[in-house]
Amino acid sequence: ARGDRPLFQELSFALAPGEMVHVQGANGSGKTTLLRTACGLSQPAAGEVRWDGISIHKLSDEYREKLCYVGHTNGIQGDLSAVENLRFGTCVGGAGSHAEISTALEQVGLTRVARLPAKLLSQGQKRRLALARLFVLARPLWVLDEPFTALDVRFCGVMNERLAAHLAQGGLVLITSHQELPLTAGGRRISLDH
Amino acid sequence: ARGDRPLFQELSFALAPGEMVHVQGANGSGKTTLLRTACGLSQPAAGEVRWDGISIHKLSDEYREKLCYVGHTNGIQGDLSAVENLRFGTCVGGAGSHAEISTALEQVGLTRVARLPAKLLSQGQKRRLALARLFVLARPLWVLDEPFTALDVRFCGVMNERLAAHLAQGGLVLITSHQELPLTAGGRRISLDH
Amino acid sequence: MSQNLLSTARCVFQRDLILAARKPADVATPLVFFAIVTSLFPLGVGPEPAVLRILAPGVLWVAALLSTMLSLGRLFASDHADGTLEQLTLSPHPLTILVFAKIAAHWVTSGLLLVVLSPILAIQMHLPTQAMGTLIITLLLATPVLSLLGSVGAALTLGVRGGGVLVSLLVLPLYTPILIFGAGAVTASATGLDTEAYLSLLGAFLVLALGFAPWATAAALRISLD
Amino acid sequence: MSQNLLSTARCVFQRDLILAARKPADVATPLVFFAIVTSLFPLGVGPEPAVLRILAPGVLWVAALLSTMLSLGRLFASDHADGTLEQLTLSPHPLTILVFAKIAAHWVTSGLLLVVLSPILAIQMHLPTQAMGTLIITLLLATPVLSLLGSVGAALTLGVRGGGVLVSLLVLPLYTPILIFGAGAVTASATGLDTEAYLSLLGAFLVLALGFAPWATAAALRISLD
Amino acid sequence: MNWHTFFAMGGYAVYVWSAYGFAMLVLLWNLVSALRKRAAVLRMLRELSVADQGNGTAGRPAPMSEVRTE
Amino acid sequence: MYKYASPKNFYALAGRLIPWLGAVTLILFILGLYLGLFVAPPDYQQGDSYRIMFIHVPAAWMSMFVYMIMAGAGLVGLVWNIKLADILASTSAPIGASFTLIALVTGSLWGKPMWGTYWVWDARLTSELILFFLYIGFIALQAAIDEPRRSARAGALLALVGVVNIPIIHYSVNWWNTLHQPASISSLNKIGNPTIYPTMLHPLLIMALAFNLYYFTVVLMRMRGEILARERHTGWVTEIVRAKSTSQGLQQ
Ligand code: HEM
Ligand SMILES: Nc1ncnc2c1ncn2[C@@H]1O[C@H](COP(=O)(O)OP(=O)(O)OP(=O)(O)O)[C@@H](O)[C@H]1O
Ligand SMILES: Nc1ncnc2c1ncn2[C@@H]1O[C@H](COP(=O)(O)OP(=O)(O)OP(=O)(O)O)[C@@H](O)[C@H]1O
Ligand SMILES: [Mg+2]
Ligand SMILES: [Mg+2]
Repeated sequence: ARGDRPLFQELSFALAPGEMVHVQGANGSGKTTLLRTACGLSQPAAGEVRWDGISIHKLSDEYREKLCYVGHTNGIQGDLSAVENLRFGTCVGGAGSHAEISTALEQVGLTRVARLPAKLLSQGQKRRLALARLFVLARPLWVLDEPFTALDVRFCGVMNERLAAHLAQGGLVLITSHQELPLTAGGRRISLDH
Repeated sequence: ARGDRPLFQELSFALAPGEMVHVQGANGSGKTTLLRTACGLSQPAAGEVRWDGISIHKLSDEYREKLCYVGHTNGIQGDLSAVENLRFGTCVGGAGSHAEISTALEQVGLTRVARLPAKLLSQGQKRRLALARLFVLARPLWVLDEPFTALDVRFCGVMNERLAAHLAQGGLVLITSHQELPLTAGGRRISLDH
Repeated sequence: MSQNLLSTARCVFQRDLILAARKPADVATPLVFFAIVTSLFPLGVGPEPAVLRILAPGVLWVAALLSTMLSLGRLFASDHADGTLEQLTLSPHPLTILVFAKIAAHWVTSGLLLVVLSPILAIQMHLPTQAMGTLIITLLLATPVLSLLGSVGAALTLGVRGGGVLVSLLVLPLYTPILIFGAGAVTASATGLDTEAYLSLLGAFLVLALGFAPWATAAALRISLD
Repeated sequence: MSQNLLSTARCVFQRDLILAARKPADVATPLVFFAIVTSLFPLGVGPEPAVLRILAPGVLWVAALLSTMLSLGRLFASDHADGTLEQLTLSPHPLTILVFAKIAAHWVTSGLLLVVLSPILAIQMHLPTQAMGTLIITLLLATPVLSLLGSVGAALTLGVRGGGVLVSLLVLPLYTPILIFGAGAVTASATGLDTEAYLSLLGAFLVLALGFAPWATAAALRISLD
Repeated sequence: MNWHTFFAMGGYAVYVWSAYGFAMLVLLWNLVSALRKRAAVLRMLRELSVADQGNGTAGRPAPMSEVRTE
Repeated sequence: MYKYASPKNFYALAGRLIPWLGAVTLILFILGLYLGLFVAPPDYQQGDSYRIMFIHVPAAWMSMFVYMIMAGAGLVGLVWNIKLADILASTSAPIGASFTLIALVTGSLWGKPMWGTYWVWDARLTSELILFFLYIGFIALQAAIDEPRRSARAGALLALVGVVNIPIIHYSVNWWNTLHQPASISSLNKIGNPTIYPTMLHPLLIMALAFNLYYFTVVLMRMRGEILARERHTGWVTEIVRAKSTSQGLQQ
């Protein structure tokens, strides 16, 4: 619950490997809140989040090893270059060799601005940098809040392919987006609108 | 130019009443920069912006009376309620009776959260509040940077209708958006990609 | 335009007051900071009234300077972060006036309250009672200058990381003359000397700042927004 | 996990140092603030060396407290604004350690430099030379405690408007013991007394803070992010 | 003892009575603000419930901050 | 007893307790004031000024007592995350701050006739002042955070850190004060703890008890208000509201 108002009640769903759940809902329906709760960033007012049947608060570390979250905020420090940002973001996650990082930057098409201080990047460039973390830390569970915000059409396409690939490898995706997603096999929708 | 890298050169276009220009381009192609320059927020490195043939720096005030800008940032103060925010935003613009304001909130569907401190609003709710300014200050020229960010599908529709209406009344619109716009009569596209 | 300049300025002024009222803590904190800093000195220097009496003017004034400086963050930072400032700049009204309204609101919610609080702290610091009046008058004259000068610094450091501290760097040197004459006046009247000259100088500073600061602040804002 | 805890902590530590190097102004400003505040006092109080000598320990220490406090903003604020902090919290490594790395980096870029700067200012304040050593040692012992205690306040006030001043309100009262013993030690050695007891007490504080603060800060961060 | 000497407090009247007066004021203020707080909450809730019946929307409670400020 | 941990029941229970508590508090106040102002004889040293003690000392004691309660409640709220504990902590703060303020003001009003000055940096005074700052910090922090749960937990953590520090602060302030011992203070320590006669002790104790009960009365009242505010989306609150409004309707 946000403030003191319950946002969603008796909402319950499970994610199986290779499955993607697309959380939908009007603005303010509580998608972000739901995702943050799923990561363990916010405590649910009632109920709990389980991973392999165990509450994520019991297996705090092990759970966080499985998960990569990209939220509304990009987690980018404006005074570090793109590379440095990505290196830090991944090394905190506990992975990321130089090679992996530069390939990831390649994949999100930021090689040209890789050395520019991140604050000079445009909205969409920042967003791409944030998403690059996903590719470096190969985590099973992706939690993505509006990953397509400010992305141009071309890169939206790229992103969709990556999602499909990740699912194909048996990854799990929990995602919110106001745009329609090309729901691949194992895609599922949840709506928070009442 | 941003930093020391020129973003767009010999770019030139004119807006006639009832016309909408949709600035397109990849992330970082300079859309925001262009729009800010058009408002007079940033100085162009070369060239100038004219209104009725007169440079906007000569007729600073008169120009600003003609214009309403909604940028990446919403211009919303989190500790004021939605109403108060809108009232301030419009009164700074130099217009806005209580009636107009409440109708505008009605139109963007925020009446129910109108008294909630704006910081508690979700991304999209904030965006709507920012756009409400357009409806209160009936200005001829609208400059919109990614107005559809975080808006849910329903309200995107509403917004499109409003745009059409505005154009129909002979308004001018300068807009960036990565989503396709239903280009009504007098719609035009400019691409900043080379 | 459906509204004239003054009513807009008033609406900016009121809005900032409302914001302050929404968050009384924000207003109270610089005051408490004022109190805490003053109380730190006896702890550092020792409780002997004789010593404290000598310190009192200096300590009170430095504390006032610092707390005003810390309250400067409130002036533009949040408006800049959320884009309100862009809207102000795009207003058809001259930015200088709107800025002036903001500064006035800031003074009412910081400097004015400092003046009210100061006597109590003066007692704690064993400031001689005959100097009390001078302390209040000088603060009344000087705190607006602090807000005005401060606003320029605040505007220049907008969006600059670590701006909060940077401001202090920019403005504290500008504050020194005020400190010298303000504290000087209080010391003088504590030792029974005449304070005419000090007060008239502080008045002169006030006039200067009133004419000059809002304009400079507006310019600085345009620069930081480009 | 392809990397162990220590290397991650080191990478956090280095990253904050790099950031500091990128923005030397951020690092310099608290120092300059330290310098300015100390230099304000002769202006406010008057230049008599006799008086200044008495004030020196107190003033230097209060100034050190204040400037550390101002530098606390740098600790988490920007990481919180841009979401880096969420990523830290979601790291598989214990947050307490990562936080500790950040605090260490903060100390290196604030407290340590204060220590280096202090002798110069001490001379300005006519601090007797035999007290100089004590000043440096006490600062070396105490500034880490300031960073550690401060981090709790900084974490609690994350993203809260007016946080900058609020921090000072929360931590300054907690700083008083350090101020008392730090300044006390310097005064003692200035008057040729023994400082053993003071130093051992400051050491005890340091140990306490080391064990307790990072944990509290981590808890505070989780609370602020919820 | 007569009332006059009582109020004189052996010459300490100013201090004693201002002390007692101040204490009483503060204690009373606490009492009153407690009462007003609860009254304000009830008033606001009533308004809200009325408003909801008015526009038929599901009741969205107003935020804490509004309750706090009175 | 345990069932009163639910806000609903607690609200009802508090409603029933408050009148009685209030009555007893009032009686104790009247009795204490009567004994303190009329019965107790003037002090041989301080004359009548010592009568300030009857409010000063209880206030000073309560100022510490309430902080302990605050921290305790905070801990409970933090660990077992019980709403009532959070509410108790946040509602206690302003009352505790008030007691501290009373202790400070009455104390300095006492100090003027005793030491000839309103304020001396005596150890007790100083640590009381710091305690006041700690209270303000707690209140400011909670006021600055809108989301109830975050504000409660942040406040609790701060209160705990404060509790850990209070003894240290108290001790160091004493040390600091004994270091440089101005004349005025040593004379206070004589006056400060007069050989106290039963005629003076009884009203003091009664007033202390009265202050204590006053705290509990007011905190219960505040808690009821806060409970309503936080539980307002629950059924039982809307019930209460409807009842109130209808009764009002009848009055009009
Ligand atoms: C601003 C001024 C003062 C403050 C903040 C203050 C604070 C306190 C505090 C915190 C206590 C409780 C101490 C404890 O229970 O351990 C106390 C008790 C007491 N104070 Fe004060 N005090 C002040 C002035 C005075 C003065 C001027 C006198 C008498 C001349 C005085 C006489 C006493 C006495 C007799 C007690 C009770 C004895 C005891 O509990 O140790 N106080 N005061
Ligand atoms: N800290 C808070 N306190 C109270 N209410 C909050 C808080 N944060 C968010 N809310 C409310 O919770 C609701 C859900 O917010 P959330 O950000 O999860 O919506 P969302 O589904 O992400 O919307 P969007 O699609 O616009 O991002 C919103 O109505 C918002 O007003
Ligand atoms: N202050 C600056 N200094 C130097 N370069 C900058 C600055 N601000 C932006 N840039 C660069 O200018 C380019 C254009 O930025 P801009 O924000 O206009 O892009 P955009 O078209 O709005 O992209 P998006 O669609 O992601 O919003 C980007 O490459 C960015 O890196
Ligand atoms: Mg969202
Ligand atoms: Mg853009």
